Amino acid sequence: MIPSAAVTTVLLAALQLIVFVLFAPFLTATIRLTKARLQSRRGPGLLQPYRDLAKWWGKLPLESNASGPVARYAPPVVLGAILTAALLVPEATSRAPLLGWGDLLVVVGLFATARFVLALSALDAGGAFGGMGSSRDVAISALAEPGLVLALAGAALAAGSSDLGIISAFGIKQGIGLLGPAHLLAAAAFAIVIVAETGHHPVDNPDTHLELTMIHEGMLIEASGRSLATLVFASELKLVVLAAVFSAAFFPFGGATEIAPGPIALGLLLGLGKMLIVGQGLALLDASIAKARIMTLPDLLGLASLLAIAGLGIQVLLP
Amino acid sequence: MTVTPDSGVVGVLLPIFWLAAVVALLLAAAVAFAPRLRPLSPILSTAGSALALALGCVLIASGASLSGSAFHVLALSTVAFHYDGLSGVFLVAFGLSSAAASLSIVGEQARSRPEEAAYPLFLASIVFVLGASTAFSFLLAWESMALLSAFLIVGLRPTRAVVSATNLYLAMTQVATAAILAGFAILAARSGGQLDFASWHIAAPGLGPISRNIALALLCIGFATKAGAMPFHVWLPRAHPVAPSHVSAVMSGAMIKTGIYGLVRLVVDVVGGCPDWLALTILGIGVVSAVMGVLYALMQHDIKRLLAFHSIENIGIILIGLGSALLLQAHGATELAALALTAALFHSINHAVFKSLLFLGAGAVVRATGLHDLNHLGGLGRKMPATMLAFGVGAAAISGLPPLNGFASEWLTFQGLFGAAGTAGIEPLARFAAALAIGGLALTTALAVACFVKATGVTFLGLPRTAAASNASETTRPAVVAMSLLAVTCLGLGLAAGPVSSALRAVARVAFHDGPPLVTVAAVSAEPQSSNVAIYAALSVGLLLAAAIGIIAIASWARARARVRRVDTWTCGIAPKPAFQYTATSYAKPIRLFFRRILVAEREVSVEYHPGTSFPSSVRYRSEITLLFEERVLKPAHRLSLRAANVARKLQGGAIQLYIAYMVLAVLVLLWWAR
Amino acid sequence: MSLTITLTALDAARLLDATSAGIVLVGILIAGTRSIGRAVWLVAAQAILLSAAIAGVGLATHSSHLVIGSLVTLASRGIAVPLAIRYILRQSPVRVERNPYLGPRASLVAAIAIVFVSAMAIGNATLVGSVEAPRALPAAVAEVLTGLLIAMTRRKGLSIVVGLLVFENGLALVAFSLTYGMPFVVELGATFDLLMVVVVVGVYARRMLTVFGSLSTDKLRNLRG
Amino acid sequence: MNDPVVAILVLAPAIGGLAAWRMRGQTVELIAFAAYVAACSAGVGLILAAFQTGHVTAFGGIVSIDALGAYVLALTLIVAGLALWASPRYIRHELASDGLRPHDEGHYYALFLWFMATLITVPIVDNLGLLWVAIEATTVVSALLVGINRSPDAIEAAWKYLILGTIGVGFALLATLFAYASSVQVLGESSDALNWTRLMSIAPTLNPSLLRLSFVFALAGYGTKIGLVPFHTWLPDAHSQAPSPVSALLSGVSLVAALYALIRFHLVAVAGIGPGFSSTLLVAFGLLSMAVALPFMIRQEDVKRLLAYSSIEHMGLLAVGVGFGGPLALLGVALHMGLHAVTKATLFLSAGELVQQYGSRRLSAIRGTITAAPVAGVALGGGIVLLGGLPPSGIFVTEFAIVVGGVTQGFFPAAAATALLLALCFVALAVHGSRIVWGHPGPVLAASNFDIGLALRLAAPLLAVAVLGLWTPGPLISALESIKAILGATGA
Repeated sequence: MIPSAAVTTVLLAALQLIVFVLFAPFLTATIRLTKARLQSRRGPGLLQPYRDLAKWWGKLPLESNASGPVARYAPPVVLGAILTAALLVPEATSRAPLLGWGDLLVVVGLFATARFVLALSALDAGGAFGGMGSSRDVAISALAEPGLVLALAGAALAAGSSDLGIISAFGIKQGIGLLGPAHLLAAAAFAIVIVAETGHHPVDNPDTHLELTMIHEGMLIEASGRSLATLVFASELKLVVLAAVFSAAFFPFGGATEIAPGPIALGLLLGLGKMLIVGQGLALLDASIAKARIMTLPDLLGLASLLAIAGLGIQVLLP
Repeated sequence: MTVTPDSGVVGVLLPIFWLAAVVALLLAAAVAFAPRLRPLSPILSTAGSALALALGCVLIASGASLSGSAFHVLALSTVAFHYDGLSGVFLVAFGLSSAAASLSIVGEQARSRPEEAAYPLFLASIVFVLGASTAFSFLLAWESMALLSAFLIVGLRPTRAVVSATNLYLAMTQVATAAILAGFAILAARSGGQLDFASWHIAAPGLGPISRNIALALLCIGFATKAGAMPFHVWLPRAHPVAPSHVSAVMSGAMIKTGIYGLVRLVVDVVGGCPDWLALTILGIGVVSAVMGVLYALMQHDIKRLLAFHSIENIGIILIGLGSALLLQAHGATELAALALTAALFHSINHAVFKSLLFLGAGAVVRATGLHDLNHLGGLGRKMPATMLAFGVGAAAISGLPPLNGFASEWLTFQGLFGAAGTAGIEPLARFAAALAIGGLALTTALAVACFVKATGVTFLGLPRTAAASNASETTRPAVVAMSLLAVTCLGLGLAAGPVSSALRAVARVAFHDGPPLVTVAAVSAEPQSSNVAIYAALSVGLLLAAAIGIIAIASWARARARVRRVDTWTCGIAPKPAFQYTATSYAKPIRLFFRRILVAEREVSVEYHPGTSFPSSVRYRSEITLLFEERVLKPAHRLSLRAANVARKLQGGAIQLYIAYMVLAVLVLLWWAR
Repeated sequence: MSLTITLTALDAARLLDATSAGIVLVGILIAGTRSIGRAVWLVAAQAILLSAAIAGVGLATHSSHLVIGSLVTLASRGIAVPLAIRYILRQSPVRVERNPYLGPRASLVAAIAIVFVSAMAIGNATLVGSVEAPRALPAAVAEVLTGLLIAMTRRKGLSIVVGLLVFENGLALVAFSLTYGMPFVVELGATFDLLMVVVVVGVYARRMLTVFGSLSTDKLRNLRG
Repeated sequence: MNDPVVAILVLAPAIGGLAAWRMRGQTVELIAFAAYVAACSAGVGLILAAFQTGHVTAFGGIVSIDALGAYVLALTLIVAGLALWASPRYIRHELASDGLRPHDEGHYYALFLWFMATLITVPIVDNLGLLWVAIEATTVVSALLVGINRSPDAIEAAWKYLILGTIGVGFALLATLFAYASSVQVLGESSDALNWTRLMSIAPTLNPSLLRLSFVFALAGYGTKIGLVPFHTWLPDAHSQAPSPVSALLSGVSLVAALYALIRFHLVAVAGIGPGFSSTLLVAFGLLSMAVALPFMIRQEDVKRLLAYSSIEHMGLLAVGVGFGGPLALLGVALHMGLHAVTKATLFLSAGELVQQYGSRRLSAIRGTITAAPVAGVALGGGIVLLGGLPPSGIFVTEFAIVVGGVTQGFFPAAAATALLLALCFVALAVHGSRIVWGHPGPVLAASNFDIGLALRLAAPLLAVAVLGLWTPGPLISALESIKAILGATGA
C-alpha cells in the first residue's frame, strides 16, 4: 500500500533528522581521525565528539558580565536554522523530506540566518576575539556566498528549477551524462565553498586555540556549557547539510526515486558514503596544506566564483 | 470622482479613504499653525497615512480604480488622478512607512512651525504623485514633493553642510525633472498633444523607435535619479542623514520609491515595455547600485549615512527585479515577467517597512545619545531593549533572512533572474548577464548580513564606548510603538509572503496588461520553466524554525537559568575595557581590504608617545574610502563647469567698443543668413 | 513767391545721388580725422547735405512735408546737435582722439572698403525701393556701417557719439532713399528722440567730467561679468 | 469716445512729471501717486474695454489697443504701481545715506513718471513708427534714471545703456523703414502704411525679401532692448546700477514692452512669409540668451546683476516660446510675460531692500538674511523658488506649457535644451539664494525695521503668482485665450 503524502513527509523527515543528528559528530570524528593519522598521530576515538557534546551539555553555564539575551538565545536560533535547513535537502531520496517547503535559496537563507545570529552573539560579550572572529567570518562568507549561489544556479538552470529535489531528480535521470564541463566546474566551485563555509584549511583551522588565528572558534570563545554544545553541534551539522546539498546538486546518483524501504535504505547508505568522502577530502586538505593568510582568501574564493561563472558561461553561451 | 468597476462597498470605500486621507493631511498642516491644536498635527498625519494605507490595500485587493480631477490652471487640470492597483502597492509602502514615522513623533514638536506644516504636505504630495494621471498633475505633485522634502531637510536654521546637501539634492532633482519633462513632452507630442497617461498608452504602439528610445532613456534617467540608483545617487547619502529621522524614514521608505513607481508606471504600464538594451541597462544599474551601495554602507560609521547607502542597495535590488521583468516581457515570457515585477513591487513595500523601522531606530539612538558615530556607541541594548529588539528585527529583515519579509522578496527576485537566465527566447548574452546578476545579488545579501551585524552589534551590544552611550535611556513610547508595529509587519509580511505576493502578482499582471490575473497558490511559488515549480512555503518554514528554536531554547535554558555564573569576558587575563572591542571601522576592515580595488581607501595612523619613551600614549586611526563616482566624475565636472563659467564671463569685458562689435557682428551674420 | 524752381522727379533723384555721394565722402573724412571738433563739423556738413537733398526732392515732388522735414533736419542735425556737441567738447580737456583702437589712416581705408563692399552687396540685392536713385541706398548703408566702425574703434566718449551721429545720418539717408522718408509724425518723433539723446549725452558727459575728469571710455570698464 | 481716456492715460504721468520736477518730500510723492492713480483708472477702463470688445481705437486709429496691448498695458500699470509704492521708502533711505542729493528727489519722481508714460505709450500705438519712437523714448528717459545717483558705476552703466540702446534702436528704425518700404509698394504713400493692423491685413502681398530684412533688423534692434544675446551687454549694467524700483520697472516691464514690439514684427513676418523664418531666429536667439546667461548666473558677485541675468534668461525663454508657437506654448508665453514681470519686480524690490540694509550689492556680503532681514530675505528666497518654477508657482505651469508645447510643435531638441537650461539656471539661482538666506550673516548696516507696507508689497505679488500656479480665474483665462489668438493669429 502507498502511504499518504503527509505520512511519507513525516516519516522521511523523522528519518533524515535522526540520521543527520546521529551522523554529524561521527563525520567530524572521521575527519579528525584521518587528519591525525596523516599527521602520524593516533588521534581521538570516533566517539570523542559525542563525549565532548555530552560533557558540555552537562556543564554549569558561564556568561560574560557584558553579555545579555543575545548571547544566551543565539545558540538555539543557530541550531534551529540549520536543523530546518537539514530537512529541505534530499539525502536518501531524490526528493527533499519536506517536499515543496523550500528550495536551495531557502537553505542558503537559513544558513545566512544562522551566521547572522552567531556573528551578532559574538559581539555581545564585548571582547576582542569575538569581534575578530565575527568580523572575519562575515567577511569570508561574503566572499563565499556568490560562489555558493552561482554554483547551485548552474545546477538549477540545467534542471530548470531551483528546487533541490527537482535538481537531484534531474541529475539522476541524466545519469552519467550529467557530468559535463559546466557541471564539473560548478561542482569544483561548490567544493571550494564547502571548505570556506565549514572552516577547514586553508581558510580556517578547526582545531586551533590560538586566539589570533581563530575565525569560527573565535565566535565561540565566550560560549560555554549547553550553548557551546549547541554551537559546536550546529557547526558539525552544517557540514553534513552542506555535504548533502553537494551530493544532491552535483552527484545525486543513487538517490531513491520512489518511496519504498529498499531504495531508501540504499540511497541512505550511498548518501552517507558520499558525505564520508567529502569529509576525507577536507581531512586531506587540513593535513596537507597550511592555513592561508586571510588576505589571500579573496583569490581562493574569487576562484570559486570564477569557476561557477565559467560553468554558467559554458551552459548559457555555448549550449 | 469615479470608481471603476463601481462594485458596491468598494465604490463607497475608495473615495472616502482618499478624501479622508487628503483632508487629514491638509488639516495636519493647518493645525501646525494653530496655537493650541499644534500637538494634533502628528496624530492627524498618522491618521492620514493610515487611511492612505487602507486605500492602497483596498485598491490592491479589489482591483478597482479611483479616478477624478479638479482645479484647472490654464487648460491643464491641477489635480487629475487615477489610482489603480499599482498606485495601491506604493500607497501601501508609503502608508506603512509614513504612518509609523508620523506616529513616532507624536508628542514632540518639529524644529519650527513651517516644518511642522511642511511635513504633512510632503506626505500629501506623495499621495498625489502616486495617483496623478496626467503629465501636468504628475509633475506638479512631483515638484511639490521635491520642494517640500528639500525644505524639510534644510529647515529654517541649517548648518553650512546641510545647505550644501540640500542644494545638491535640489540641483539633481531639478535636472532629473527636466529629463522627465522632456520625456513626457515626446510622449505628449506623439499622442497628438494629449497630456494624460491613458491616451499615451493608446498611442504608445505608434511610437517610432527613435522617439521611443529617447523618451524611455530620459524617463529612466529622471526617475533613477529620484530613486537614488547609481550613478545618480550622489544626493541621497548626503540628504538623508541630515534630515530629521522621521523625515529620513519617509524619504527613504516612500519618497525614493516614487522613482520606482514612475519607472513602472511609465515604462511598464504606459509605454508597455522597453527594448532589451534598456532592460539590461536597468538590470546593470540595479546590480551596481546593490553591490556598491552595500559596500559603501559597510564603510560608513555614521549610522544614518550607513542606512542611506542601504537605501541605494535596496533600490538596486528592486531595479534588478524590474530589469529582469522588462527583459522577460520583451520576449513574451509574461508569466515570469509578472513574477519578476511582483518581486520588485514586493521588495518596494518591504524596504519601506524595514528601512523606516531602521531609521526610526537610528533616530531613537541619536535622540538617546546625541551621537551619530557608531564608534562612540555600544552597549545600548541594556538601556534600550525595545529599540534593540525592533532594530534587530529590521536588520535581519533587510539582510534577507528567512522567515522575514526581506527574504521573501529577494527570493522572488532570484526566481525572476533564474527565469531570465533560463528562458530560451532571450539572447544568450542577456541570459548570461542575468546569470551574473544572480551572483551580484548573492554577494549583496551576504554583504548586507555583514553590514547589519556590524550596525546592530556595535550599537547595541558589548560595552558602551562613551559616557553618552552609557547614559542612554529608552526612547519615547510612541516611537517604541511605531517601531514595534513595523517589526511585527516585517514578520507578518514574511510569513504571509504567499498571499501577499499573489495579490501583488495580480497587480503586476494588470500593469503588464496581461488580462485577468492568475488563480494564485498559497505559497510564494514560481515557474522558472513552466513544467517545474520552485516553492518557498514561508509560513510552514517559519513555524518549523520557530518550533525548532523553541525546543532547543527550552532544552538548554529551562532549568539552567538559575545556575548561570557570571565572569569577565576573556581578554587574555586583563580586565576588559571598552577599547578592546572591535569598532565599526575595524569590523569592516577585512572587507575593506578584500575590496580594496574598488574602495580606494586612504588611511592615516598617528601615534603619540609618552614623552621620552617609546610607549605610545595614544594612537588614532582614520580611514576614508573614495566614493568613485563622486570623486572621479562629479567633483571634476563641477570644478570644470565653474572654470568654464569663469572663462565665459570674459564675454562681458566692460569695453563698450567690444559690445558694439558684438552687435555689428551679429547683425552682419543675420543679414548674411537672411539674404 | 518770386523765385520758382522747377525740378523733375528725375532731377530730384540725381540730386539725391549726388548728395549721397557727397555724404559718403564726408563720412570717409570723418573716419579719417583725429580731431573730434573737425569730426563734429563734418557731421554737420553731412546733415546739411542731407537736408539739401530732402529739400530738393520735396520741391520736386511738391510735397510740403518733405520741405518742412528738410528744415527740421537742418535745424536739428545740422545745427542744434553739432553745437551741443561742440559745447560739451569745449569743457573736456582732451579734444583729440589720441590712440584709437584703429588709427586714422587704417580707419580711412576701412571706411573706403566699407563703401565698396556695401555698394557691391546692395547693388545686386533685389531691393525694390520707390526711389530711382541707385546710389543712395548703398551710400546710406555705407554711412550706417561707417558710423558703427567709428563707434567701435574710438576711445573717447565723444568720438563714439560722433560715430553714433554718423550712424543716425546714415539711417536718415536710408529712410529717405528707400521711401522719401517716413510719415511726418514719425519723422518728428525720431528727430525729437535724437535731440533728447544728445541732451542726455550732454548730461552724462558733464557728470563723467566731474567724476572721472575726462571723457575717455577707458575709465568705463568697471562693470564686468 | 476713447480719446479723452487715452489722453489722460498718457498725459497724466507726463504732466505729473512736469509738476514733480522741482518738488520735494511729501508733495512730490503725493503728485506722483495722484498721477499714477489717474493714469491707472484711465488704463483700467481701456483694458476692460479692450478685453470685452477685443479692440479699442482712438485718435483716428493712431491708438489701437487689442488684447495683447491691453495685457502689456496692464502689466505696465501693475509693476509701475509696485515700483512707485516702493519708491518713497527707497528714496528716503538714499537721501538719508547721501546716495542721492536733495533735489534729485523731484527729478526721480518726474523721470519715473515720464518713463511710465513712455512705457504706457508703447502698447497702445498702432503705428510701428510711433511704437519705435516710444521705445526710443523709454531708453532716453530710463537712461537718466539709471544714472540718477552720480556714482561712477552708475554713470558708466547709464552711458553704455544710452549708446548701445540708441544704436540698437537705430537698427529697429531700419526694421520699421523696411516694413514701411514694403507696404508703401502696396499702399503707396499713405499715412496708415505703418499701422500694424493694416500691415497684417496686406501682409501676404508684401515683398518677402523686405519683410525678411525688416524682421532681422527688428530682432537686432528690439532684441537689444529685450536683452537677447549678443545685444544684451548693457542690460546687467543698467539693471544692476539703477535704483531698485527702476530696476523693477526695467526688468519687469520695459523688456516686455520691447518684446511686444518684436512680436508685432514677428507676426507680420509670419503672416507675410510663413512661420519658418522668424520662428527659427527667435528660437535660436532665445536659446543662445538662456545658454549665455547661465555661466554669468553661476559665477556672480552682485545680487542685482544675478537678477538681471535671470531676466535675460527668461526673455530668452519667452522668445523661444514665441518661436515655438502653437496653442499650448503661446498660452504659456502669454502667462509667463506677466508672471515673470511681477516676480522679477518683487525680487528687485526685495534685493534693493537688502542692498540698502547691508550697504552692499555683493552676494558675499548679503548673507543670513533670515535672521538679519527676515521680510526682504524670505521674499527673495521665496521669489527665487517661484521664479525657478517650483510649485505652487504659475511659472511652473508656463514653463511646462512652453516646453511641452514646443515639442508638440516639432521642436524637440530646442525644447529639451530649454528644459535643461531652465533647470540649470534655477540651480544657479537657488544656490545663491540659499547662501543669501542661510549663509553666515555679515555686518548689517541698517537693522531691518519691520514695515507692514514692505511686507505687503513683497508678499502680495508672490502670493498671487503662487495662487496662479494652482488655479486661473476665468476672466484671466479668457484674456489669455484672446492674447493667444493674436499671437497665434497666423502662426502655426
